[in-house]
Amino acid sequence: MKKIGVFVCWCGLNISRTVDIERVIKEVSRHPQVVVSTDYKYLCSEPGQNLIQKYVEENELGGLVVAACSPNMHELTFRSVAQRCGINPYLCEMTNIREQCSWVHDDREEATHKAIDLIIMTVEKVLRSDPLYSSTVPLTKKALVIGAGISGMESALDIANAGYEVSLVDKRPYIGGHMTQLSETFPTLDCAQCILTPKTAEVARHPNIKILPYSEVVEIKGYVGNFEAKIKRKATYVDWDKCTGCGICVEKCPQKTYSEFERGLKERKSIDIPFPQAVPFKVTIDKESCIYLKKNKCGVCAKICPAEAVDFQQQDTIIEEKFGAIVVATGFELLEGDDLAEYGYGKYKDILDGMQFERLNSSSGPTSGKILRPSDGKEPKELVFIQCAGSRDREKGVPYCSRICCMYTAKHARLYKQKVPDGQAYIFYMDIRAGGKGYEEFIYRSVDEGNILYLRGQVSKVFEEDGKLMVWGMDTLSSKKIEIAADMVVLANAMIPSQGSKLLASILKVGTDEHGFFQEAHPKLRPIESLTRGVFLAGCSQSPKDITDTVAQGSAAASKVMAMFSNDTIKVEPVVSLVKKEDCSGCFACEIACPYGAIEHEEYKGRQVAFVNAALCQGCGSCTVACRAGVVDLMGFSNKQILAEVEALLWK
Amino acid sequence: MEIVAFLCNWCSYAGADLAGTSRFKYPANIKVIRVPCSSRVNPTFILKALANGADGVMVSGCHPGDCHYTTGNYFTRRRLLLMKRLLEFTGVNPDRVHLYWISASEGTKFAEAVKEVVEKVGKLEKNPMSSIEGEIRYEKK
Amino acid sequence: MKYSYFPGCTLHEQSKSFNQSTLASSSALGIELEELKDWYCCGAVFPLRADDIMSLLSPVRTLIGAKKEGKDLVTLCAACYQVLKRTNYLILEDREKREKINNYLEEDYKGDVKVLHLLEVLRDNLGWLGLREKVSHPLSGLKVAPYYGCLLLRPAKEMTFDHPENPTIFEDFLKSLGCDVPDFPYKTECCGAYLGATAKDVVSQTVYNILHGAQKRKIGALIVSCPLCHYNLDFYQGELMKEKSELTPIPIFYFTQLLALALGLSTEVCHFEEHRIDPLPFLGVIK
Amino acid sequence: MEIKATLIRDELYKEIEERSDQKILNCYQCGKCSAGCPAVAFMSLPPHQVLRLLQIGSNEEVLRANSFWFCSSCFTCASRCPRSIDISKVMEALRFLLYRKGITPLSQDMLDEELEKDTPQQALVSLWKKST
Repeated sequence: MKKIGVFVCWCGLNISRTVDIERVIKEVSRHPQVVVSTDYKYLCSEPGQNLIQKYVEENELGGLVVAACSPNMHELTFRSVAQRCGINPYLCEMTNIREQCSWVHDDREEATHKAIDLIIMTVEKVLRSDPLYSSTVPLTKKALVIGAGISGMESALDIANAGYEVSLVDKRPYIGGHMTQLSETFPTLDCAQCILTPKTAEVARHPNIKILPYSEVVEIKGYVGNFEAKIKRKATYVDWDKCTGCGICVEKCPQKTYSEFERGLKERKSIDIPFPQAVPFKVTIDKESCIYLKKNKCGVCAKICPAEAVDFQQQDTIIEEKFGAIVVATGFELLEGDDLAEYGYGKYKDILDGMQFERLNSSSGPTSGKILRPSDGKEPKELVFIQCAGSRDREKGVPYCSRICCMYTAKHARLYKQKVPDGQAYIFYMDIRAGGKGYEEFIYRSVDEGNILYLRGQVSKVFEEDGKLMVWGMDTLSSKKIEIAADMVVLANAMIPSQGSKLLASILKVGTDEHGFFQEAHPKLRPIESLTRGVFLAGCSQSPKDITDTVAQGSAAASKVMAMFSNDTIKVEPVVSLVKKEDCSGCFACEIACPYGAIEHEEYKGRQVAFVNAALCQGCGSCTVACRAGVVDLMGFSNKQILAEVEALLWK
Repeated sequence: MEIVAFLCNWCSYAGADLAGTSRFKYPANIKVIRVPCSSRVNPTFILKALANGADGVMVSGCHPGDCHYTTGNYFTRRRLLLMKRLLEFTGVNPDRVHLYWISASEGTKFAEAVKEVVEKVGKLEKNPMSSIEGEIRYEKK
Repeated sequence: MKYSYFPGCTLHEQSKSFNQSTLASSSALGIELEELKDWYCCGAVFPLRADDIMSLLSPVRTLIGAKKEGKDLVTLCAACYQVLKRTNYLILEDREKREKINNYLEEDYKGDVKVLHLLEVLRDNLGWLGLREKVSHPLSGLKVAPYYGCLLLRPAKEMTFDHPENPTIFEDFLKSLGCDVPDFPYKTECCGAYLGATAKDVVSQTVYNILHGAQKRKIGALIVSCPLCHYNLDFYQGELMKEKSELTPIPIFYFTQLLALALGLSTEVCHFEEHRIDPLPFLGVIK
Repeated sequence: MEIKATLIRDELYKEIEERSDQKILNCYQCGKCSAGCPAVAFMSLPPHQVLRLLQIGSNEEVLRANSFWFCSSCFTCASRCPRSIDISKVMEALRFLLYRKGITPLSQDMLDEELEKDTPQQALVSLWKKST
């Protein structure tokens, strides 16, 4: 049996106020395997750590129990102390006598008793702990970035600039994401295209970046450091190597269809380049509306193309490649549909969403930047903006705040006033959330310059009457019901995860939150990592955020990838399941329980047995319970360890 | 009264920590064993606890759909349901075992849950196994 | 197609126009409505107080009566439909309340009767195309808008009748009869309901808003499925006409009256004599 | 006005929450209920203010209002409330508190025979149940 040292921390008064530490160390020292039982004011401090080291050396301790705060706080700290003393880190365990004892109980007697019990439990656990060693696996130093919006591009550029190869995938036929659709950006009113196009150009010509537009990730196998991806390149029906982007085909194409880029404010041709600054500047045929692909007629583009680039026979192709790390940057969409029915959204032409209004404002947009009503082309003089359209609504829309609407609505109203000086903008808002550098100032400059009337309340109904849009709202500050006969209404629709996020999450085997955003490993301390090692999150795929934060997170994800790639191998956590193969019957019930596909089949003495791929295993232990024979065990949380804890707790 | 709680590391253990940082008080009868996921809780552990005299067992994991390991808590839910039926069949009051879903942000919920378990288990008779002569804790030095 | 039929007090007594046009057109369409042998007043309003169990007993008794007859239960009056459907929902969703209610009853009720509105029967069993085929006298040329009111639609989670903001079932019905159906945003606004006796001003105002809105859109007539909506829009319209010279008469029909006309049934079943605003001049424009 | 824990969560407040089965503090005062209410013009307090005054403990002021007698239980507020509060149930609870005290908008002479003859039974039953 190993000799155990127990170290009890006072945490100043935090623990010592409620727990009688003197009594604890005395009681605990009666355990036969405990050779050291001592205390210190702050064990996590430098002298505290040195104290532990001194005792280890003097008493040749084989295991450590640190009774202090939560292991979520300092497990790493004390395990590295153990390592420094030459004790395997997994032979050091913490007993939580702060968060789960001294802070939640008032009675000194009860708290002291509980602390003693908890420490004895941990002692019994450590007595049954085995040393565990991290293993290493080789690593493919190549990154896959999914989504080529501003965060994906930022990520890709950073990784590429560090000298690693990147594949940048986007489902659209161009890179740049939603930012390509924006007119100006808050809080500086920088022209979005002007700050974006240098980046798209840089991405496109970077020797380390391979852009894969009009492509989707369809399968991911493998594990951190060694992902095997299948990427589908959707058929564009145009040979992009030949296409020069001259646009003759676009001009001659007789078929019009819905323009996603213009959000329906203008139609586009079936063969099209979405916008003049698109990268790559190549045409794509929309197979849903193309007359030739539907009815085998027309084909005028093929006849006219000087480069003979049109190829109606083109098929989807699959690329297979290995990557060491993945960055998910799949962005957002706006909430649409029946949830916004009371605002007449989708029913009346002059009720627009924020993105449509961006297009109206854009000098390359459907009205060349003039603010005109889609219904009759007239300039709106009374313009109502409705914030929180679907956001913060737990009944119909989404319960969360979409974070950017307060800012862009102020921007919209200000741009409107610049363009229509005799117009009046009204903004229905509930709270102004302008927590960002220069944001609050921006709001008030907008109020000042745009003469915006902010109305504090929500709108209940919008409908058409006498050629106007009747808005019934409330100003709760004056308690007056407000009726505005508006010429145009702009909704700040809630941001939701982009379509296909759920599917991608299941392909990547990472979690999503209840709204479908990708789930970060820890909301405070690990916001960039997903719950699957080697998969990182950036931008609005994780939660609604503005461009500034999106870019920052893109860079942060890149730095995580780069840190990984700076090593030649990758360390694998030893808290994994282990199969005792001589006793395994090969029923593979564990395989069903494993969410990571970590259970593999192995030949052992002429039969198939289960084998845990340690690189894939995340250490949940679900398989250990699924195993009928109990031959799968989890290292670090083994059956004998947990049972020893249970027994020790109930000793009389 | 002794109650053994198995808390998953990611949600419920963190929720219990939050109850601590927020100083929500709850009875001291509860002793926590940390497991990576609620699906690591082998029904054997619960039976062992009851056989050794625990008056109640609490198991808590992430909310369904929010499992850190994607699907672990679904297994827990099914296993515990079955387990409770087994307890009933063997004559053990299934009210000794309580399953909760408590997230890392639900400190209040954790404190309330503990109170609830203590109250419910308190209404049951003392676990008869607890009066059976158990193992000796350890030799006094 | 056989159904149990719950007419409710108003159809049973005052609104012969609604009841008889319903029975006549249903039988013309092969829908057999058999009046429940044993029914009670639904209570007209669904009890909104959490502790009001007593008011639920009478609708539950009616539902038990329907269960005994073993057929789905059809009703028309928006109030009856609301009370029966919400009661059923409560019985299904709220175990505690269910047990409390069943304590007062001779036999347990588990919420297993299906409560249907006649429009749902038309939509799901006949289909709008099927209905169109049965129409012998299309009402083409009539510009009619639906007036849903409140009780059929809200609360949507319990009623599950149609979308609470953008319902379309009445529109589909009217189009099947051959009517011209314009957009009418006031179709889901409240008519003032039972406030006539205690707060007449409210009803006058809401009815004015609805009628004025209809007039602006050149709507010739409105259809309803609620005797109280009918009364407010019809009776108060007569009152309003005395003061507001800008209003032109807009007849208010029960949807089954137009159904009967489109099926070529005799106008007698429509009991137009019950109307305050005479519908006959309007009907003259049928092409 | 003075605010104190004992004042803002008194028995009356608790009774309203219990009888309506709604949590008053859930309201974040967007005013959507009032903006869509068909009778708001007639109410001395718009619905969102009824909830606000209950939140700050001004219960007596709420009971002096006439708003609930103009509420027709049309459920427009309830179906649009982003906080899932069924305001019509709060109104019902308030009506109940008042008619338990004998306060009702109904009076004997309100329904003359003429009116009674024409008014649908549905209206009479509804009115009766909502006012007594």
